[in-house]
Amino acid sequence: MKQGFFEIIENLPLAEKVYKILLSGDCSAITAPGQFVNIKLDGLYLRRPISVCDLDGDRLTLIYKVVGKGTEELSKLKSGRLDVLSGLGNGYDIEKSGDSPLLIGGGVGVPPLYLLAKRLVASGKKASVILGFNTKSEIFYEDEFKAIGCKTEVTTVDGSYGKNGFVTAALPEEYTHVYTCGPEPMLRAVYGAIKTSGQFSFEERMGCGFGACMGCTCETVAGYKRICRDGPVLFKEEIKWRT
Amino acid sequence: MKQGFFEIIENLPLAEKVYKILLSGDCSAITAPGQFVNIKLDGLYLRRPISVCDLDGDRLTLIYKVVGKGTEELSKLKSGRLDVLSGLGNGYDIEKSGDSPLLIGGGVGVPPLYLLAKRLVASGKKASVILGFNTKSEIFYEDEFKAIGCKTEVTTVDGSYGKNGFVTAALPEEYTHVYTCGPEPMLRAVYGAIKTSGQFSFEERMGCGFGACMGCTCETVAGYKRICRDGPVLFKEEIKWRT
Amino acid sequence: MADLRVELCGIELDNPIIPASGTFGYGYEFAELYDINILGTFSFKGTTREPRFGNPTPRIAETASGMLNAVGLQNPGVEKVISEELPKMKKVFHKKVMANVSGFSLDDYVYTCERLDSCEEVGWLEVNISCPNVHGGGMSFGTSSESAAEVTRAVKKAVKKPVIIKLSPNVTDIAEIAKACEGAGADGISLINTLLAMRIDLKTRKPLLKNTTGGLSGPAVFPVALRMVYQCAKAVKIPIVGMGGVSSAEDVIEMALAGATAVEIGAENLVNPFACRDIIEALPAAMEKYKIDKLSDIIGGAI
Amino acid sequence: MADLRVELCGIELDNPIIPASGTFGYGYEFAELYDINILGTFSFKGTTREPRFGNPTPRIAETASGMLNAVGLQNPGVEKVISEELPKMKKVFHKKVMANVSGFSLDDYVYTCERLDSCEEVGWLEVNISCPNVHGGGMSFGTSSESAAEVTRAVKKAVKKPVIIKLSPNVTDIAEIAKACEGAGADGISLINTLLAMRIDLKTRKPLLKNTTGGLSGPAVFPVALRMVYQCAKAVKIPIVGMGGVSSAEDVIEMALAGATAVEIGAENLVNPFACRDIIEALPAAMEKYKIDKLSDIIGGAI
Repeated sequence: MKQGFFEIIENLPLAEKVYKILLSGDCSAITAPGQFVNIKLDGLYLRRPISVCDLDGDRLTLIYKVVGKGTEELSKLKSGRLDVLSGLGNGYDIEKSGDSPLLIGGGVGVPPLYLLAKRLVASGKKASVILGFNTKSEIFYEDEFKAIGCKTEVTTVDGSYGKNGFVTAALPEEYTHVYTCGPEPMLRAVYGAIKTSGQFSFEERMGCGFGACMGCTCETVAGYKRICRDGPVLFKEEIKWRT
Repeated sequence: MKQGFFEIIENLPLAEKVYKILLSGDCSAITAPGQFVNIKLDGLYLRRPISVCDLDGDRLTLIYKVVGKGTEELSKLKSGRLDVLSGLGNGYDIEKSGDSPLLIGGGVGVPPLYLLAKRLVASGKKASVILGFNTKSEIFYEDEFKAIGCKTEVTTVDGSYGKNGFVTAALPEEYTHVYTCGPEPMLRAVYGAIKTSGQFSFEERMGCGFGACMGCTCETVAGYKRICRDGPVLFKEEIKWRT
Repeated sequence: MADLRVELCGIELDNPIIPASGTFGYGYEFAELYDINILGTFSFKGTTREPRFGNPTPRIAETASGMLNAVGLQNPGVEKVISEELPKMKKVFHKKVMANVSGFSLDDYVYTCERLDSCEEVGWLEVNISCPNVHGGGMSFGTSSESAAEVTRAVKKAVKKPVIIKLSPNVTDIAEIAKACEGAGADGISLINTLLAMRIDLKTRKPLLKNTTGGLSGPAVFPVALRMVYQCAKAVKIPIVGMGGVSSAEDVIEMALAGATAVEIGAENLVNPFACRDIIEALPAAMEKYKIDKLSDIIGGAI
Repeated sequence: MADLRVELCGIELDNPIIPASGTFGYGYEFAELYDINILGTFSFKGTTREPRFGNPTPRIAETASGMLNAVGLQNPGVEKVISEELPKMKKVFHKKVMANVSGFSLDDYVYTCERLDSCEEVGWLEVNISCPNVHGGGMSFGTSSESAAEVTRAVKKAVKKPVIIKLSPNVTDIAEIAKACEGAGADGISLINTLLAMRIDLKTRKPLLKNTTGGLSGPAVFPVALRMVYQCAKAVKIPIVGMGGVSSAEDVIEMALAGATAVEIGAENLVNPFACRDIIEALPAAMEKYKIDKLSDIIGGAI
């Protein structure tokens, strides 16, 4: 973890209520795809955690959806610097991927899979991707995943684009490992549907984002884990769904 | 009173810890010299009252000293808009001036006297001015008062410039009425030293600045008065000094 | 079209927005800025039997997302309020107004309430047993169930108009006090008054307020106020007027969900003189966003 | 050169800055960021007799200038704390540490305090009788003078190390409870714990926290904390550890003037992990600005 200031290079709408912000700063603390950063915004007390979408030298790309005050404030910033805690969370373990990993993202759960896909492709893996959205207007990054050579399938709940239904409707026959991120109902569905091992990235309201406050603890097979520090990524075998 | 947004045109240091900010906006609510505006600043709950120094069409000049969080924040703003309540307080009554009024200002009590002096001169009065400061580095606006044709005397407590001592050390023989603004000890000294009628501008911690909260009430011979609305200017005869 | 109407102790309000006592004077200053008849009603400056200057200045200090005040019930006394202020107020406000009353003895409360009960422009009596800024009175009545009930009973016996008891948050169990007031015949309760607090001037090393302590209000206290409204709403059946740091239409809806039938706006009026107008104008859109047709439908919805 | 040293219950601190329990874990996370041996000491995560998961999530919500938490005393239980956490902690922190203890019965408090009293790295026992987020325990001990004194007396009888009782602000008269603890033998008191509060989610129309209510902390509560420290400082002679929304060196000085011998920093650690380091580094300049040579000289200076 590092605290530092990042320059806003651009901050533009990407899809309905979804923005892409490009930052420049010291990214050296970010060691794995699936990690997140925690951003301080003027007038708001707690920082806002956002997962890392892409990384290139000192360039950091984040994609976020406007869901409340914090993300709304962030979407208005077009320049200046942000106070950022970077390199938070465990991130995905790419060693476990096998030869043909499957990446499944839902809505704003899609972004962290992009850096993961790049890393997997770079290490010679045949990564295929399923991107799930509610409707056509919310879709983003389909082309980006294709551009790095991933077989990419899009599903929409209302059938307005791609395959009609949930991400689980698009599961291929063969894959060696699953990496997924999205809303909990989707994670549960994926958990029930996949035949292989996998890594699941969870969301929870956080206090600090670095493991100090125990605000985001969940129960796992391996004991209590802090989503912000011991997570956000849990292995399939560890997961204990709350009833 | 009017609420509106003012553009910051410039905001520059004028003397030690003293800044001059030039704003552009709807000044129509400002009807008399000695009135003040109340400014909202990001991250601070209460507005900050600052007296009007000069007025020219839609151009509003304020001079303020950095004494706390609010004025410190204000001093950092070099552009953008400010949420301003304008036209607050009663202001000075120029009708009562007589032919040769005397204006006495101390420190940041000097600014409101400038617009007053301009108005008096414009209406053909022979206004003379005494400006009191602690030391040379704090002096401002001596030339501005001279430029509009006021006989201007500067006093410094430490004698580093002008007449050595307090403003009362520079009282002339003849004057028809006194207008004054400054720290309470100075006002008390002036009250005791002058031989004519006068108008005194008071300072008090305010809640709203427009008479709603009774946060700044003082006792006067004429009953309770709200410094923010019934004041900040009181006639000499009204004043009841707190013991 | 969103329906903002609520009923407070038998009187219908066009909307639940009520400027809180001590932040709206007698309405004149605000009537210069907008037509205050758009308000549900307003609670005028706290009235006592005798005229009061209140506390020496400084009476105001700033805090994070809030402010302290120690005005100390400055007012011209009930007779002048009736003979001078109410007639002037009538010219700018044509709805029933809420009369806020404070006292230093049972007699004070009874006398002042009786006098204001006789004014036809008064719709409700808001009995303040929670002012933290006066000595030997005010809050001391609001910090025990017994004395709170005693004041309620005495006032109720003396007046015909609905009596709303304004409670203090500076207590261990506000719901217990709310129940005591209900048991003693209160028609409603309003809460929270300010939280007792202070600031110290680092330069002088003395309290910033001449009164040493003052009452904290503003957005800082909203979550405490919300919790207390929720606790009281679970404890009593009489209507609750929620207040404490409300500064937006969303806050009003949150207060309603916690159990507030109407909502008073306090400190925000001092920072933004148009606050109540802005909130009333913003409410329909906010209600639509959260799929609320009738505000009265969601009162206590989170309980 | 400014002298930051203060003495807390017979142990000298290099400076008065103490990260508050529940905002600093056992120090490891922060030790990765800076050498935590610059701290006066720190109060580690609240410890109970048995392991606790705490409350279900969401446990955190945001408010104006503050936050709510309802963690509910998650901890591995006193035996694991002693066998696993303290040895790890010893590697990164070499001063005496403050052990924060909670319980659900007198026995719990006594047992857990006895166990931690035997650990040589523990300098003080901070007995939390004010946790608002657990049921049947915690705060209920801190809301009456009798039970507060009872816990104090029982723990004091069982341990040798100085006992600091952590008080709840959710009471009518905190000074009375402080006095009761002093009378029962407390070596010091710390305050304030969090203010009981809540937020409601407008979308779901349910409380944001799964626990319904939570504890409010952050700059929003500072003026309330300061008032309570001031009231307690006037009421007792034992040292006071002041906390509640402290976020700057100026706040620390203000707390000292109100009567705090040492100052705990809570929520600010979560927003700025370097908060305590930054405050310690800023204190000398702030003291010079306000003409303070020895911090210990101004404790209670505003009283």
